[in-house]
Amino acid sequence: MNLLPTEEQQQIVDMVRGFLAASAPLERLRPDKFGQIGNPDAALWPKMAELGILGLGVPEEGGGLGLSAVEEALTYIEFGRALVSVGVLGATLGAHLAARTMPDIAAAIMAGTSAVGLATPRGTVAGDDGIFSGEFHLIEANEADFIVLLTSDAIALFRRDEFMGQSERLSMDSHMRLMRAALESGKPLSWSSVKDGIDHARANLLIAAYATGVAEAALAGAVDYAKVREQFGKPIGSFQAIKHKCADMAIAAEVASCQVSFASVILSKNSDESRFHALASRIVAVDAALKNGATGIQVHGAIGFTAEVEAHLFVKRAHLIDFIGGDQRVQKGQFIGADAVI
Amino acid sequence: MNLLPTEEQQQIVDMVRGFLAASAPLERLRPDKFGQIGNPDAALWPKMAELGILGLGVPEEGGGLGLSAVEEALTYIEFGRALVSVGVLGATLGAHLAARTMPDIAAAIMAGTSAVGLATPRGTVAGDDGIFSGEFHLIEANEADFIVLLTSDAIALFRRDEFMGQSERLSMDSHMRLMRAALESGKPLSWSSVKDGIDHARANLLIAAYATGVAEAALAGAVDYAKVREQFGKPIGSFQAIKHKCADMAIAAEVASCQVSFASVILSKNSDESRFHALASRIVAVDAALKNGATGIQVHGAIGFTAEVEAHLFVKRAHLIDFIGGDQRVQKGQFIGADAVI
Amino acid sequence: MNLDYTAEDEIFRAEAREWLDANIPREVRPPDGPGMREFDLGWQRKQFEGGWAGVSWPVEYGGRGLSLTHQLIWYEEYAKAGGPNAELLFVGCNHAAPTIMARGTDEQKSYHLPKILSGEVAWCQGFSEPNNGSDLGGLKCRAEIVGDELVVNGSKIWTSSAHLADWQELLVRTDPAAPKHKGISWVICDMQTPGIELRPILIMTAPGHHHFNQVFYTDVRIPLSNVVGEVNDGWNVAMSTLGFERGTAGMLENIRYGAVVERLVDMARQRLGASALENDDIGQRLAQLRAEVTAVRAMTYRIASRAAIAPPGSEVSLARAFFSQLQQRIRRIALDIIGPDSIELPEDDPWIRPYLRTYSNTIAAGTSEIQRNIIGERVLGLPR
Amino acid sequence: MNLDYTAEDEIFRAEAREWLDANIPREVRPPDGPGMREFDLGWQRKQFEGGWAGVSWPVEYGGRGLSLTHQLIWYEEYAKAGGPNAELLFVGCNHAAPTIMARGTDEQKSYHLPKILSGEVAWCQGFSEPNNGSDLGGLKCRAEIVGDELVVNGSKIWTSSAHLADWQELLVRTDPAAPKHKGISWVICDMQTPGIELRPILIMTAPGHHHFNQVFYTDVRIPLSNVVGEVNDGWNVAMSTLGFERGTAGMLENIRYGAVVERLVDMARQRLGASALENDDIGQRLAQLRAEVTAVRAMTYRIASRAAIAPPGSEVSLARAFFSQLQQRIRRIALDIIGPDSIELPEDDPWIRPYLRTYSNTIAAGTSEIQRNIIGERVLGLPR
Repeated sequence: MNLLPTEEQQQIVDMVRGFLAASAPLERLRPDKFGQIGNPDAALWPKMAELGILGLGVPEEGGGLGLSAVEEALTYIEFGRALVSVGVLGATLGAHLAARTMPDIAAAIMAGTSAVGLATPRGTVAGDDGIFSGEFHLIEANEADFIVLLTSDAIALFRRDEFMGQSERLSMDSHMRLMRAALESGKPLSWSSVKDGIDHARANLLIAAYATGVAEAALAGAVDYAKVREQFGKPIGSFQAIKHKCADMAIAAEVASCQVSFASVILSKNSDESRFHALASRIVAVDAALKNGATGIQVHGAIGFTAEVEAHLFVKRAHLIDFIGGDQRVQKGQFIGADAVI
Repeated sequence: MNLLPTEEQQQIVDMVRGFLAASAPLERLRPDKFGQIGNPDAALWPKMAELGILGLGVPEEGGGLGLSAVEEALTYIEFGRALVSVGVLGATLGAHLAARTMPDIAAAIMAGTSAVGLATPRGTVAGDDGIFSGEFHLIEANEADFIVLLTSDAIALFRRDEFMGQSERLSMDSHMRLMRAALESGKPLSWSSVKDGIDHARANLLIAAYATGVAEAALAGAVDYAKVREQFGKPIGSFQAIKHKCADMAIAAEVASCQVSFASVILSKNSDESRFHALASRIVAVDAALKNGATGIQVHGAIGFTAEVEAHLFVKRAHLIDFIGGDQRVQKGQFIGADAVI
Repeated sequence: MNLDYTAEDEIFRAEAREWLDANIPREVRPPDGPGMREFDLGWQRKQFEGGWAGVSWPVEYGGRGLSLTHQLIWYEEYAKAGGPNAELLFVGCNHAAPTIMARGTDEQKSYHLPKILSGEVAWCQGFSEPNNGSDLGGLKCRAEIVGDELVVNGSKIWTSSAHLADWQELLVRTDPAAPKHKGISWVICDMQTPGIELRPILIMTAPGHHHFNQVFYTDVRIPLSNVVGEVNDGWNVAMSTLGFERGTAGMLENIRYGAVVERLVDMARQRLGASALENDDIGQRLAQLRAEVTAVRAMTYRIASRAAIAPPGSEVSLARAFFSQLQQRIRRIALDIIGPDSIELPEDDPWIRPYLRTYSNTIAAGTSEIQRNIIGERVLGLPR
Repeated sequence: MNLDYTAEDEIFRAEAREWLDANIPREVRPPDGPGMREFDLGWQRKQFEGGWAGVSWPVEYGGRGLSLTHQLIWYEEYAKAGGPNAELLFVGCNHAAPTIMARGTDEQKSYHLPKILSGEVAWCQGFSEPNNGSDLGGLKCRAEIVGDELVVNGSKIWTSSAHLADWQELLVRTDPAAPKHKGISWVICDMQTPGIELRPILIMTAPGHHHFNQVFYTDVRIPLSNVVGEVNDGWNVAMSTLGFERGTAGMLENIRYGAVVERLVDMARQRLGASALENDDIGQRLAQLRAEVTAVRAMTYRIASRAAIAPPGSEVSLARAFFSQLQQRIRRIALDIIGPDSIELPEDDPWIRPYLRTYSNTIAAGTSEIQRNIIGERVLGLPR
């Protein structure tokens, strides 16, 4: 039993963190690029493909690196810290869904030559047995060939052209592209239900890991600022009002990080408990991202609600991921209905 | 428009406060009297009757002082501050219910010669048109002749012997007496529904006023302690962690007090808005009592969860009044269903 | 206690309602830029001409000289009628004018007050500096007295609409040697004076929206006659203004939020069904918010009742601290009610930008932390 | 990362389960008094005889010398089997013994450790004083060195079960002239020594329940050989014990709380119906608590993983601060689920007293405020 990364796992974390520090520093989202600029990270995909990041958890026989959900989760914490476009979720999940039966598509996704967008329900999703109808949001889908749809009880890979009436919308999170679209008895290339394997749990786990990264980055930004910003002749971090806010952020991030690690090990063993632990990790981690995002702004004071520091980006991204595949309310409804795992 | 007490109203407040300071200081609830001691205030009723307090808001033609819900609410804030036995609610509400049609009973209640207990549902209440069936708790009913039943949609005055199978229970709030009992098609002496007059709204208002007093007293106790208790060489109230907790308690008490005053004026005019404003006052005031009760213990530190200071009494009393006639969950359900009043 | 209005009050209310019905702008208020300036000033002019611009202003300055109760009635009717949130006027009407009334010279009063009231000019505020947000007393923007002029050098920040304003209420340090609260002066600054430069600060609510500015002063010359109150007494002058902001100036906003909650209740009933709402977590939270916003109205009335006796003191921080956090909770629940479409940001979006904007509520004009210090120390008497 | 157990671990787990099944006390634990003492010591003796009392204690002190993972497995099985909360043993096993192991003399070790492990004696703690709760370093209880004895005068407070304990771990000031953390000694005190008097302190959870005491020392003579570590080095000695309490000693309690939440979920399903729970406010809050308590188990595993490399440091305050408030939220929701019968307090009440008791969770062994200072300063590196 060990919930700390192994040396090999730490090397992967360091590699991804180093790559993102060089290629995707948070400054890329600063005001000079402010506005509806779409996916700022599309150029990263081929480089990430080269490093094997897009197929990290796909089995070797499926063309991936053959690592586990543990390494995937660790990587997604880094994606969250750097606010990498959530389009990356499309690639990872799409590669998994394609790998078993459509090796060519999986290969194209993992190579970064086929982009994969995300779809999330705007309301009720109708249909069963792998036929889907309803209204959806498409995220980072404008240049995508494929779409991964996540609902509260299924995950499915579509060709983008299955989605009808695609029309662009502005988004609260200005560093991404958003569309509305619909499925009418849409037939996926591949899909699985929440009861059927761990694809769906993996989606929740990776969202949780990403959210954990957001919570950690919001914390780091707040702490750094509290150490240097002075008021009344001393650093604001010396005042309990600020110090205790930072402590609460640290607690939230630690709670999220521990449960994400725990759930990732459970998933890596293909355990029956995967759904339970993935949902638990999603609930605490999205909560941490939302809370830390909001608290980070307050710790920064007035500069916090400007576009001149990153503080506001975390809370916006936290809201975005909250809604992918169903918000906290939906997830908690699912979770309270799940069987106990003790 | 004036939401401050008039000079006459302030005189009543001062009179009641002075009476309670002399006859019912908080110290009467100290550890030497700790335990299931029942109603510590039964001896107060005759004296309060003498001062006219029990019939304060009953019309003069009904034998009362003919004052309004405003004066009643101000008085109940004082009752809450002194943690007067909640049996007093039975007397006030019982006198109102009896005054219109049963002057002898009303007179006996207001004179303090007939005690009135409270009944509150333990589960669903069946029946309509003034016939009540169900399981109830009886509060301060052991020596009572009458019982006032408060449900979420009705208020009714019974003879105590309508309640069957009365059996004593220990209570979380050790300074009162509790029984279980049942009604099977019980017929009240007098009753009214939530739609019918302001009796029901008055019950919620007086509970809110009492809760406001609890919140204020918990605040006062915490502030007094924070000024004198020293740690690390200075009063704990100088640390933001404690100072801001006290500030939050002050805010909660002020919110409750303002809305109680507002609602009391609305009731005094017999307005259609009475139910809305009484519910609003109950929700914010019980919330303040619960929060301030809990925070007061934390501000006191270790001494706070002993029986050597009063801190714990406030949160216990807050829980008790929360459940009378339906807890916050029930009240909020009622309130969100109510029509808007703007 | 009473909520009664005199017959005269009721007539006033009826007149207000009638005038608002007939005159309230039907066009959408531009969110920014010269169009917004034109809209806000035009609307102020219209209110002035109708006799509604300065209900509680003294008659000698062009107002009606009526009580705070009348002002409250006006705000209530204004909120009910859906009157626009003409923010550009806020500093002039609610900060600068009350300060000039209280401490200004006759020349200052007669020159500025009519212009403010009639919608001829817009004002902005120059209090905060990059290195003093919560610690207003630590401000450094320097003004040397040279002859009969102040020569200002330094910088101010968070100046709303500096690029659209004619005048600025400016706090400068005139005596760097004095204790920090004793060397400050309150000055009227003409925004057209040479040496003033602006840098827009983009905020989180709206890509491209220009609202805040940093203002740089390089040898900006201001006549000494523009000092309000005594030189070096600016801290006391400013405090009276802040008390006003924390007291009655927020009344309109307080009242307006009742309607916001009712819109949310309607939306929730539509989306979830009225009967399902009772024990639903959204229903329960909304009930709490509805009760709290109702209480805010009661708090506003109590503040007005107190203000009829004495000027607002520190106790108004209770309402302000509560309301600023309540606004955040109210705006936050909108996302839960709207659901997935919350990630959109339509041009005419009524919920998401206001939600994001509430992040500034617990920061601007005294952070929640500073408000709690004030409550702890000045209201409850806890030691510093 | 892994949650794998070796074949040897699994054998250990099976043995633990089997032994617990056969030996766990079936009687109800008396809540107080000599009966409780007898119960707790008897149960400790039984565990000792079965070889389960000191799973991770070194073999030389009578333990099994196994890893923290084994200890965790034992706790998990203990919690699953519904093992009693034998609190009287806590100070001896989790405070005094680890301290004596780390800093005691050979004589102290060989005399005390076997007695503690085998359930022969009960210990209590004498750290807090009436005038120092959060500020432990400010303690004043005085011990003068007279010959080869300490002569103690002063008072301690919040001493759980002092009236049932044989020994006390006592912090005294041996050098009043030294800086406040440098004149303290950690002493083993025999509770039968003349000059010790007790005053029971009644607590809010249970009328008549005697749990806490104030302890008065009048010329209490303790052999100098009872000092653990060096004279005047007691602060450092005590800190190692506190680290232990904040680290692994709470594991059993953490694990136990998962089962508490599941009992609440079952109660809520029964009362409200499983399908109605989904969007219900109680269902939503319970889902949150269920996720959080699941995460606490993960935090416990991470602490154990770290402890396998190095002794627990300040970072364990993260889990402790979180868990103490989580317990309050968990116990609080019980009242909402139970509904009106919450105002009762049956003799065998499983919910209300535990709820009231959680008020001490955020105070005892470091208030939430102190925990947050530690996190801010020692984990995050914020300035004092």
